[in-house]
Amino acid sequence: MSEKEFEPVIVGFFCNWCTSAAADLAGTSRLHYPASIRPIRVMCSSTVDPVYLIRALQEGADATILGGCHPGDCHYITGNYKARRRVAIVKTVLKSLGFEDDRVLLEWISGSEGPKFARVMNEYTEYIKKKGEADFKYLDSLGGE
Amino acid sequence: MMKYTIKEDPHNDERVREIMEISGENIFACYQCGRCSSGCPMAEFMDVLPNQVFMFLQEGDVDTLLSARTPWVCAACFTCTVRCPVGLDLAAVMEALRELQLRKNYDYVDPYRVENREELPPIALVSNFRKFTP
Amino acid sequence: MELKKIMFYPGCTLKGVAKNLEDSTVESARVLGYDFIELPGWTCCGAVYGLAQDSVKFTIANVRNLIRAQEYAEKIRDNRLVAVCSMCYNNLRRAHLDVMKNRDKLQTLDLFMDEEPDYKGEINVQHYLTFLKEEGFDKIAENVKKPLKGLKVAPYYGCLLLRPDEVAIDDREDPHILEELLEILGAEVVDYPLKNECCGSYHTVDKKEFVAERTFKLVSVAKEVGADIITTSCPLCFFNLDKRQEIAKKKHSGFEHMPIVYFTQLMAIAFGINDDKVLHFEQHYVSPREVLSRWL
Amino acid sequence: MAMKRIGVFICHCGRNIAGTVDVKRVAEEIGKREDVAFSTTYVFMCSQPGQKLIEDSIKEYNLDGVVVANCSPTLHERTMRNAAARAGLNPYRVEIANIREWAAWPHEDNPEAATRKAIRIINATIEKLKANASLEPLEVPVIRRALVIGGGVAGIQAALDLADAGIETVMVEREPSIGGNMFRLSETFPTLDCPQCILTPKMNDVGGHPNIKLYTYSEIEDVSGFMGNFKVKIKKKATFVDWDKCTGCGECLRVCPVSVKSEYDLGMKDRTSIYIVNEQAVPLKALIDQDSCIRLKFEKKVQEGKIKPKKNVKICSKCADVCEPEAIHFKNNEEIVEEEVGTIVVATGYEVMPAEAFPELGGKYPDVITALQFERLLSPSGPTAGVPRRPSDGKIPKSIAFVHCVGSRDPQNGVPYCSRICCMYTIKQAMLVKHALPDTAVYDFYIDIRSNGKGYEEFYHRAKEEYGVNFIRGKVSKVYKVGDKYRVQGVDTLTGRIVEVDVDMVILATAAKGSEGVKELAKKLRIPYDEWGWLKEVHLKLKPLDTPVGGVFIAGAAQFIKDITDSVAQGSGAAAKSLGLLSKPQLEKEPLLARVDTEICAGCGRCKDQCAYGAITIDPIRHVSVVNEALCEGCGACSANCPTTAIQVVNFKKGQIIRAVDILAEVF
Amino acid sequence: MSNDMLKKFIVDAFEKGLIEAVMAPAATKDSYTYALITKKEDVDKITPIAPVMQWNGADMLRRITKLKKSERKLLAILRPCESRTYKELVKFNQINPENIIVLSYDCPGTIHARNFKYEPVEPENLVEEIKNGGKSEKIRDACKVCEYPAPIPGVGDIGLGLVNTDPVFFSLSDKGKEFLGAMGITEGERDADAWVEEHRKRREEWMEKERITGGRKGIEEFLSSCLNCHNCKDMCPICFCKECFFEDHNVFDYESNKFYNWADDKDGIRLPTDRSLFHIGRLIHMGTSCIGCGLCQQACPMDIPLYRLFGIVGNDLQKVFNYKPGVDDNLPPVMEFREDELHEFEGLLGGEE
Repeated sequence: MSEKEFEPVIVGFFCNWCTSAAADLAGTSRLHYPASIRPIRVMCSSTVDPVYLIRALQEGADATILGGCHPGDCHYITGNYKARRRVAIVKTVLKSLGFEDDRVLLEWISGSEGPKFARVMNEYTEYIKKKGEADFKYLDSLGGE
Repeated sequence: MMKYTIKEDPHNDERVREIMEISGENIFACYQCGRCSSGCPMAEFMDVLPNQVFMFLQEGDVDTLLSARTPWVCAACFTCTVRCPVGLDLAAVMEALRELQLRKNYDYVDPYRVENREELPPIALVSNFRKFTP
Repeated sequence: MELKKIMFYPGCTLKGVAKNLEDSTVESARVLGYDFIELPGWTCCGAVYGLAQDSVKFTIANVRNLIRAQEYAEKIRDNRLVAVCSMCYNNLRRAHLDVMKNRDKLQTLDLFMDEEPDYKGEINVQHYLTFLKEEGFDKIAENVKKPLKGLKVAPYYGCLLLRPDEVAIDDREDPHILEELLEILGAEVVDYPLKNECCGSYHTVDKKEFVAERTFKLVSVAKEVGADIITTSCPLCFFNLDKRQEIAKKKHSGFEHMPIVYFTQLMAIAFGINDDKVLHFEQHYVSPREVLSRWL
Repeated sequence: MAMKRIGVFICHCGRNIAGTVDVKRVAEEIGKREDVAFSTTYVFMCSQPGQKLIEDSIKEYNLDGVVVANCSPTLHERTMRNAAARAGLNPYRVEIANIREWAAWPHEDNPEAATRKAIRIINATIEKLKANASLEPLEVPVIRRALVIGGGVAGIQAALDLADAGIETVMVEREPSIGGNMFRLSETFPTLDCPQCILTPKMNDVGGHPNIKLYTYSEIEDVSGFMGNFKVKIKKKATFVDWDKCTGCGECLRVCPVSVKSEYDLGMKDRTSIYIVNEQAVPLKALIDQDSCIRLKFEKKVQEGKIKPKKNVKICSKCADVCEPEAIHFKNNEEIVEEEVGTIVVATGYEVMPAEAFPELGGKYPDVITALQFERLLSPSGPTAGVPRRPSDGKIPKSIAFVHCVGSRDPQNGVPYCSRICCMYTIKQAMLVKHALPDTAVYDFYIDIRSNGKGYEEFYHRAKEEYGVNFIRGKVSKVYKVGDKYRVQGVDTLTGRIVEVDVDMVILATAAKGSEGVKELAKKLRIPYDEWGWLKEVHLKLKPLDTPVGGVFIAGAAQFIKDITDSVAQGSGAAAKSLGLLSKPQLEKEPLLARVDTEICAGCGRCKDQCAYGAITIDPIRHVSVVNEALCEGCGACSANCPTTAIQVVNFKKGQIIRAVDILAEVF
Repeated sequence: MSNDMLKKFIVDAFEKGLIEAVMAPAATKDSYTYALITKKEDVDKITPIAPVMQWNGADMLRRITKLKKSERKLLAILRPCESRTYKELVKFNQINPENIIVLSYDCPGTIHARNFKYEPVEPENLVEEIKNGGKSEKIRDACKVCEYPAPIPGVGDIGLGLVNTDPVFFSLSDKGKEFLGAMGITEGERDADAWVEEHRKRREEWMEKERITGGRKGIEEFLSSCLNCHNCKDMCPICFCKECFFEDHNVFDYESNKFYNWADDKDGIRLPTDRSLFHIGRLIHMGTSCIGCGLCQQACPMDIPLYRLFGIVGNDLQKVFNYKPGVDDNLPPVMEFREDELHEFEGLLGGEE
């Protein structure tokens, strides 16, 4: 692991109506971003149980992104506000226990923001690359030092 | 009247960028509504109208502005700033144009040639010298 | 009656050509029960505020003034610093807001002034008008002895009381605070549409013809809307509107002089003060004596 | 039961996918899975032969699930599901793995990474698919009635189209008469028709249509229910007049001693306290404004105990005295009625910012008015019979200045957008002024002329060339009164000169916003809106009339400022959309909805408050959550807030997502 | 003394017809359990202020009233932490408060149930200690650093003051006011502020000192002896789920290859795999409503000081939402949201771009 250049694993939960559409648009526009982004489409950012984020981190992800519609633009009216509360809870718990809370990223990316999608993916990958592997992914394992 | 050849993308022009940095304003946001000029109390004494200043900058023609009277006529009254629809602080851009000169030790006013100094309010003198002489 | 001590920032101009403003301010305040104490150790406000993002040199003098005020505020237990000159007010208030918004800048400044205590950001810079309004205009009404009934006044704010937005003492396009005050003094306020237009400012030093043109316009319109007199709060506006009438008159034959007074002078007169040591009409180019004769 | 015989179909999409992703390798890798019975690639899965390949394979390999790895599911999910259905496989057993937009294209610079990512996405999709349930679309019964909110031109058009198609239609209008803003207009660009001539027939059609039930002077109180089955409470505001008896004769108006500003005339004219909106009102009925009526004000004070009535004092009842049919009863006849409808068209229109919002442009002066107010002065049926006069003194203006973009395109002081209709109506008004007063000078201060409609640019040129309107390019910064005149301080940005002109009147083309109160209405309907009060469509281009709430459509300026042409088109469009739904005896609904496992649910209500649609209730007897499937939109907000697995969205169950996440997150 | 007085109060209430049942602790051989009595003759069987808290009394009320409101007028004697739990569980629809009167008192704290078994303490001794504003060293951690040792206005109905005073009653709600009125009791006052303040100071210091830090290493070491028995969850009154998410076999059963992959990738894994995740997951699900009764810690067979985990992280979470579970009248953070809030959790470095 250490000999190779560190390629972070980032799981992205993208809402169907905005951020998934932005990811589609980024692809259609041939905007490049690292393959470390591993996307899953969910109907709404509010559909993401905080346990999914924690689960992804424990399974091996170095970071997670939750992408939703801009405040006020949610297809389901208020889903993104609910998602924000959940992210606040996850981040607070992580921070409170001495884990890095910036391993969870909440971003509002609308369907028309393909370039923003690519930019966020690039910047966040770069950011996580600099930080290195996540402590959390080795929770309850023997390795990871 | 005149022909101006754009030689490079004004967005890459170093001096345009410097002006944006000193003023903290994105001069490319201007869409030429003209409200700055129509409200400017000093506009009738200017050789380049405030809105035109932005067009010159957007075309990368800083030279014309550096030799223009306009930045020195601006009284920094902020009428344009508060009325600009896109929220540009024009007064700061004018200041940036002056600063560009002043930082090259360019003298615009000679304090020793001011007439009737004693009758003038000190704030007028201080403002005048601070704006104009480095 | 025990006078309440209030910190007062006079500024350079009030110490010289605007003695009329200083004395009428301090005297009118005294009538209302305030002892305006000159801020100890004040220095020049710098007159114009620096707009370059990358420079702190225009902020430093004002932060030093604010530190002076901070020290004195503890003594008198009142953190208000009152200025009456629009430029001084504008500079001090903007310096305060600027460093409060931009803590890095404040840190840099604190480093510059390592011999000084740090500015804590608790000084409330107020213009005299705001101060009066906050204290309650009814106090003024109680002290009016000679209502200025029949005097048609054009209130003139100029720029620096209203712009930029963060320091505006009232609505920038349609302010009313001066009108309210003048009405309490009994004056008849005319709707003066150019009340927030610039007088030409410091260009009076090297471009006096431009300023004279502004004066011509501002005074002519005041006349057109029926004013007898223009009232202002800024010594530079005052100078331009008053003294530059000389050139205006030379250039425009039909131009008629109009006296300019500070609102504080009108307050003093309405309070029954008729003392040249307070009013200093000798400092006016266009004498207001005739227009005001009924109340003097 | 988890699926065991899955087929995976990897699309080349020409070279779009195969040019980057090694599709053969992907098919091989995926084919190694125990649960994959068949995997293959094809050049275009969405083509007829591609679909045939899927159909044949389902039959041949007896597949119980299908993953198609191709482009975004927004494009071909339906295609593939239909193909599977033709082969007898439940369409909900088909999932799309998006390896084009999400792998091939963004990583075209790194084929190896793109290939590995494609494999991972497909694997994750298979994990999710494995626990998918077979589903049938839900069937929802339909009430074959429609509601149109707003009686402007868009609403009128929608209601007439619906009613003509045989749908019983309820129309609710806030004002006492329908007609909306269009009815206030003088003439319309670019044809110069008069709305009183072209709109009144439509208004009368609405008023007399056997299929239209009209509630004017009424507002929506509450909306419940769902697509096909809405229950709407409508508040009929108090008119103090029995409209069944009122003949609209107008006798009462002649005797009423009170005079107040007319709302219909936007303050350009006075009306009496008992009033009929205008002569062509539909319905043509009188009503009393309780805030100004002497009698009602008196009665209110007595009721509040502020005054004691003296005996033998006659309080004004002049209107009632002359009313032959005895319609005026002074009784508060406010009433809530309920209607059941299947679809709702929201056509609430727009309003403009008031002139007073712009003091620097002289908004406080009586002769500086909004363009909409000026429409009344230009209207032949208006207070000045179409010849504009100054509101201050009734003088005929010798010069008029128009100012464009007042508050529009001005995020700092107004709204960021272009209000779209101002250029054209200003040009029209300038022309009408020249028509009525050929000697009056007209100055039109504009920033850009936006004339992008059929016949619009030609109309602009007519104004310039034939009518002698003076166009000056530059925004006015200040308007002030000097003597009897208004000084307009402008600029000509083309010549680079400051321009000043003294005029008798100034017309401000102020920015348009969504109608007042529309946000509250939107909340009741659970449809989104923006900060300026425009209702949000589902897709600006492809679904401009749809809202996220099934069965609720928007039309006309409620969505964004529109001219009459577009409003009418949208009215018809929304009617057609409604008809589409109402033409079916049953509505089909996507069955991907929340379901409750009553064995696990503890009835804590954490899901209930998360539901933006009010679809969840707690059964008081069993003490568990219950989902109203007709209301549920399947967002899953409830499920994510449930601390356990009691409420989950079908085919998006927590176990499914976590298994997919496991694949996505693994490092190897 | 205090217990006798309370018993008298209860008998009185029975006689006046104000109550038809009482739920309060009753002694067992080695401990105290909750008991439900319906006759005034049975009052002697209970010990209203008990030195042990085996269960959270609110959890018992949940069992009685979850499906249907209390059929009889029930007086529940609850510690302040239990009455906060009661209020929180009402919000979660787990308790129907109708027909219930809650009485709570200045709580002397409780002894760890296991310690009590071997080293019993008389309830009156604990009460005596707080009468002078002190507190026994023997009581549980959670009690030592209790944020609300005294009855809280708006939480429960009747308060009994014991600190710095002879016992006094006061009302905490309108219902309580009415009740005391009907009992003919004049409401009293007592000054417990300093006593409460002392707890809170101790609490802050404790939280600072006992915080689990260090991320993975910290939490792994802290939980190193965890048996995964889920007793902590079973005793937690806020974990009222019928089936815990982390026990859902549909979600957490895996085929063997998954385990080997993990072991390959992470250089060996500990089994069972969901030990830490269970606790972190529980914090995420319920931390915002953690009352801090500390029963998780008491229930741990391996003596893991779990209150350090749930109490402190719960407190951090509650601060984010400015919410005091069981005290605030508004809904728990997991049940509502606002449009304009929590912007610091958006984006890369928090806040808008």
